[in-house]
Amino acid sequence: MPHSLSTPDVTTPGGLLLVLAVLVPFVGVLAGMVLGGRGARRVALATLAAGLAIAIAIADTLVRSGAAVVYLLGGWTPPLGVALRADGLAVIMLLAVAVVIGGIGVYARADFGTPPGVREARAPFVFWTLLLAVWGSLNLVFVSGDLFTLYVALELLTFAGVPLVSLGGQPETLRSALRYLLYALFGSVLYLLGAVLLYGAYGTLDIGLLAARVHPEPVTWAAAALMTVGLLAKTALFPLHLWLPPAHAGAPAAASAVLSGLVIKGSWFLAVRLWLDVFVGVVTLPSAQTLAALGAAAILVGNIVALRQARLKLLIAYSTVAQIGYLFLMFPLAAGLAAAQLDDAAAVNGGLLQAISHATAKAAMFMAAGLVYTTLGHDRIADLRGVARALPMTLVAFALGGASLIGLPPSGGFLAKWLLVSAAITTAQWWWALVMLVGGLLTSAYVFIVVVRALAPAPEGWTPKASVPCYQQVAVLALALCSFLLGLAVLCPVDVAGIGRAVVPGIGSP
Amino acid sequence: MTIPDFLLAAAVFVLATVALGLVRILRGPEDADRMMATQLFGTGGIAALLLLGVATEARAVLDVALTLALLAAFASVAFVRSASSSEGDDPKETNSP
Amino acid sequence: MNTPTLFGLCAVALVGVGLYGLIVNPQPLRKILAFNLIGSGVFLLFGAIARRGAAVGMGGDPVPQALLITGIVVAFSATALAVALVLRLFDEAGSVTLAPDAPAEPPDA
Amino acid sequence: MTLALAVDISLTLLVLAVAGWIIAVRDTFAAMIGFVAYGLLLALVWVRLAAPDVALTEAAIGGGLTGALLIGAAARLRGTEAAARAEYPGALTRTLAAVLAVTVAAALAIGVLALPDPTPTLAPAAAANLATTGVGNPVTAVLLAFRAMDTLLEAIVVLLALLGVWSLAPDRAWGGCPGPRRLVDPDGVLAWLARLLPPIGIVVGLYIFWIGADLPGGKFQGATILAAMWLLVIWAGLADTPPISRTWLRVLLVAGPLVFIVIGFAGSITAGAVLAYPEGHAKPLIVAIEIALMPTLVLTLALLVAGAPQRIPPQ
Amino acid sequence: MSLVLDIFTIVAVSAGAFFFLAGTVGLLRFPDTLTRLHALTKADNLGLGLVVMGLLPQAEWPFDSIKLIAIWLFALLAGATVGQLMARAARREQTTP
Repeated sequence: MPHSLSTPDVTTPGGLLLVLAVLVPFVGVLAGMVLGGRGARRVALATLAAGLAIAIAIADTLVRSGAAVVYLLGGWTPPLGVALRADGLAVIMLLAVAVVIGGIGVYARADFGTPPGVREARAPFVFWTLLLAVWGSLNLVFVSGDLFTLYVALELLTFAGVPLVSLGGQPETLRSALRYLLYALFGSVLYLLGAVLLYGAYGTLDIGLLAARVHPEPVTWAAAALMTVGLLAKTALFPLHLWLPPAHAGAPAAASAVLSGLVIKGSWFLAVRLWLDVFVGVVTLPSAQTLAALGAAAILVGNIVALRQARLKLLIAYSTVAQIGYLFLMFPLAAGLAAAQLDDAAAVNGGLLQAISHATAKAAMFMAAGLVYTTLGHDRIADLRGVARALPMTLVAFALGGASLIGLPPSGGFLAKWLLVSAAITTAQWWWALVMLVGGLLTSAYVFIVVVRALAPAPEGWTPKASVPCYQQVAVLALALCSFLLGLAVLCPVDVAGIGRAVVPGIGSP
Repeated sequence: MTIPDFLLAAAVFVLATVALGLVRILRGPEDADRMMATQLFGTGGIAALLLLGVATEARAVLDVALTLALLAAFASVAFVRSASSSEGDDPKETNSP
Repeated sequence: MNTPTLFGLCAVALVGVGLYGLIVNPQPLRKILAFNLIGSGVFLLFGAIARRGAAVGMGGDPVPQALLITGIVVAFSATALAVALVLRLFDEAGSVTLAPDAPAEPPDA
Repeated sequence: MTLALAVDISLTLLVLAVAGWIIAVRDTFAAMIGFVAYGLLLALVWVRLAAPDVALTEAAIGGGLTGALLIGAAARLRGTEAAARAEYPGALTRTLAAVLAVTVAAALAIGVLALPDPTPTLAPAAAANLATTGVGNPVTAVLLAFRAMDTLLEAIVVLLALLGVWSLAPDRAWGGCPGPRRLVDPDGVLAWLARLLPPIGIVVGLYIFWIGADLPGGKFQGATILAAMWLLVIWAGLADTPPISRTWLRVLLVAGPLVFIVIGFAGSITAGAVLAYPEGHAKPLIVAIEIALMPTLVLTLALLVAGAPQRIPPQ
Repeated sequence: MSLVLDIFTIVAVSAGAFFFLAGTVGLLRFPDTLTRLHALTKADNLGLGLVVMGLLPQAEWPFDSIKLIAIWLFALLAGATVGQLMARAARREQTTP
């Protein structure tokens, strides 16, 4: 049965935590700007800890109350005011991002220190402030209940993400950053256009109210199409993916992890939110099939191109293109389940798990590649000899992350794909299961190649170019383990993702 | 014809007239010509705005015109500045020491 | 034909014009300009919708009007960032072409 | 009201003509000049749409700051024109783009014509709650009370954009002054204008800011005017951009959003919700937030135009 | 009295509109940049000035009237300075083609 958000009327206990989840990272940005240099890093690391605590507290509140956490800003009720709202989906994303960003923060301590003798250096200052900015923006995307606030959130995410791409300052990364910015701005303007049409037709921007008011008519279809295309451009779904690989591969490793693991999930999450909660009675199964077809094409194209890469970071970036494809397979599956009057939890949870396991695995893999680069001085896949000896922990982490991408048990990727495949079979859409199978085989091929090359013994007398601190390797391994053990979430007694998503009558009924 | 009607008509006339001058933006040939056309267009636009505002008794229009008048000068200065700096041989401007 | 509808149609035409420019103009600055045109079309549509919502003595619905101010400032920030990026690219590469000339390679890990 | 319609129709035609020309013209610099005229036309349109607050914003930002920014950039990129023209796509791409653009515009036009009548509006709701905010301008009430979160986030957006612009500095210039140094003839016309205009401009900017609580106007519009005046002084060589490592600059840049957040959280104690104001104190608090945001916005908007730091910081 | 003022408005605004027309014609017909500039600065200042004068009787005293005059003064100031700057730029373009 399809789900819809319940309309919020009151602030729930613990709602203030949502405000904190959004504003604490931004306060960190402001404080980092004033303190500058080493202060910015200290502030960032402290904020990471505080933010993780806030995310856990929100999850606790949600599970205890069994209902969505809501906060009415300024006490004003929508449609005049703006509400923050966190259901199970949002809370799981909040938690996952807090964990991944924590791991990245620990890893980046070594790469983004202010050099001695300088009060403040460009790259560290920009990285630490923008890391917090990315985080605040993502939290806002997850908890905001208002389409215009979400537009601002998307822009915040873009402005925080673009400088991370061009952090290196070489012409090629600047070019990637510019391309990324143009795609992203184009995406946001389309999204805004859709939101404007919805306001014109229904007089509100609140997601909950819109869900109750929209009905299938040309304006709604136009709005849905515009917003979806805009978000796809920002998420880099095939064929709008061209900006992604150079942008993600050209950034410093920690920034790549942020961009590839987290930033693209913001616009994806918003697309899910719109399709599952707002346009549920408006979008048709064929349109969902189109999205999934693009996803399938992304899986095949992304994986095949990844196989042909000579550089490790580009391989990982193209693998992101493929993994984004999986994220869009859930749409027709959820719609199919809903149409058959079945619980769409399998498809939704599958998509959500895929997002989280990819976030953790991809962050770990990019950071592993960064360590490989530091150690070898290059990241040519053909010449990875010695990595196993110099960086055993990192290689294990890479393999675990790869296993999650492939979908080996008990990884999060396995559970995600298993849920999606079973949903595909339940709804008699077996071809999506086939795509996932082929995608898994291709993924295993390139993960295998990298691991085998890295296991090759180093030549006599070879020494690493530089040694990496142990805590960096631990951070990478920890994230990879998170991804690998995420499949154990199946043991979780409550369907957390379903909390706060009230059951409403199916498609077609008023 | 009442005064507001007359003012509206005058607004249309002024707007249409200065818009004709925009052809100069099309033709150039110098950037200065283009900027001049914009300058005339700006002044005419302010005049049309004032006529519109007084005709419809929208007093806030005066503030809009005030802002436009101030910033029209600003945009033109930006133009002149870049027109001279783009030649690259202006000794009065130096880059980083 | 009343004022809001007229400007609403003008707005969608602007979106179309901007979209065309965004696709065909290879120069990044022109793309930024086209993006601004699309943006102004979207804003204008919102303004027309606000005007349609005139009620209780207000000339228009104040909520969209307030959001428009926010939108215009955000669009300006986006333009400033994009322009700065183009100028830096020009300083570094001597050209501003967006086409990747060589197969994209990560210059740095 | 046929005359009013004549105004609207001529405005529409002009807007479309200028927009089309901006896209079609070959010379980028000329397109930028066209954009300044376009901003002015839009300000007129906003007046016709009974949105004086937006008209003010458009007049200040669209024609003024954005125009200056783009004209400056186009002038620097003059040399790349020929290369860009070589990349101009062929007839097929252009036809496809035109078809796409027309399709999208037509679909949207159908949507616009199908908008419901009477339109749903929040004007009555805003009017009913206006009194509790204490301000007279409903747009200001939306910006700083009903949807204060958006305004807070927007102040942060602008700041992030500035961080992004700064991040484009060369490593050695980090902490230095944005933009190239200007040594302009102190007796020249520009310097004369930069001495004469800013005092008046500051008065106008503060006036627009101050009336914003009750009449069209407000902090963004006022701040833009002040930022323009500061840039004028900088361009005339009478002052220099501050090095971005200065503590006072950093403090002023974050002061606005920080005060906003502090007052917002204070609301959760005194008024029961974040970004709420205790009864009877709404107006002074709103004005306090606006005053705190003012210097932040002036500096941020001006520095966004000034660009990335380019000069090695003074020791 | 009101009639006299209204007639004054009509006459002044019409005259202003005429000057805008003259400025446009000059911009389009005059042969080179400098003469165009010369004609233009006079036309738009006079045009706006006359429009402002014509609107004064219709505006509320004193605040709006002061604003109207201020708008004209800004436009004058901007026109004069920018005209100067542009003339210099145009001259330089001519001497160093």
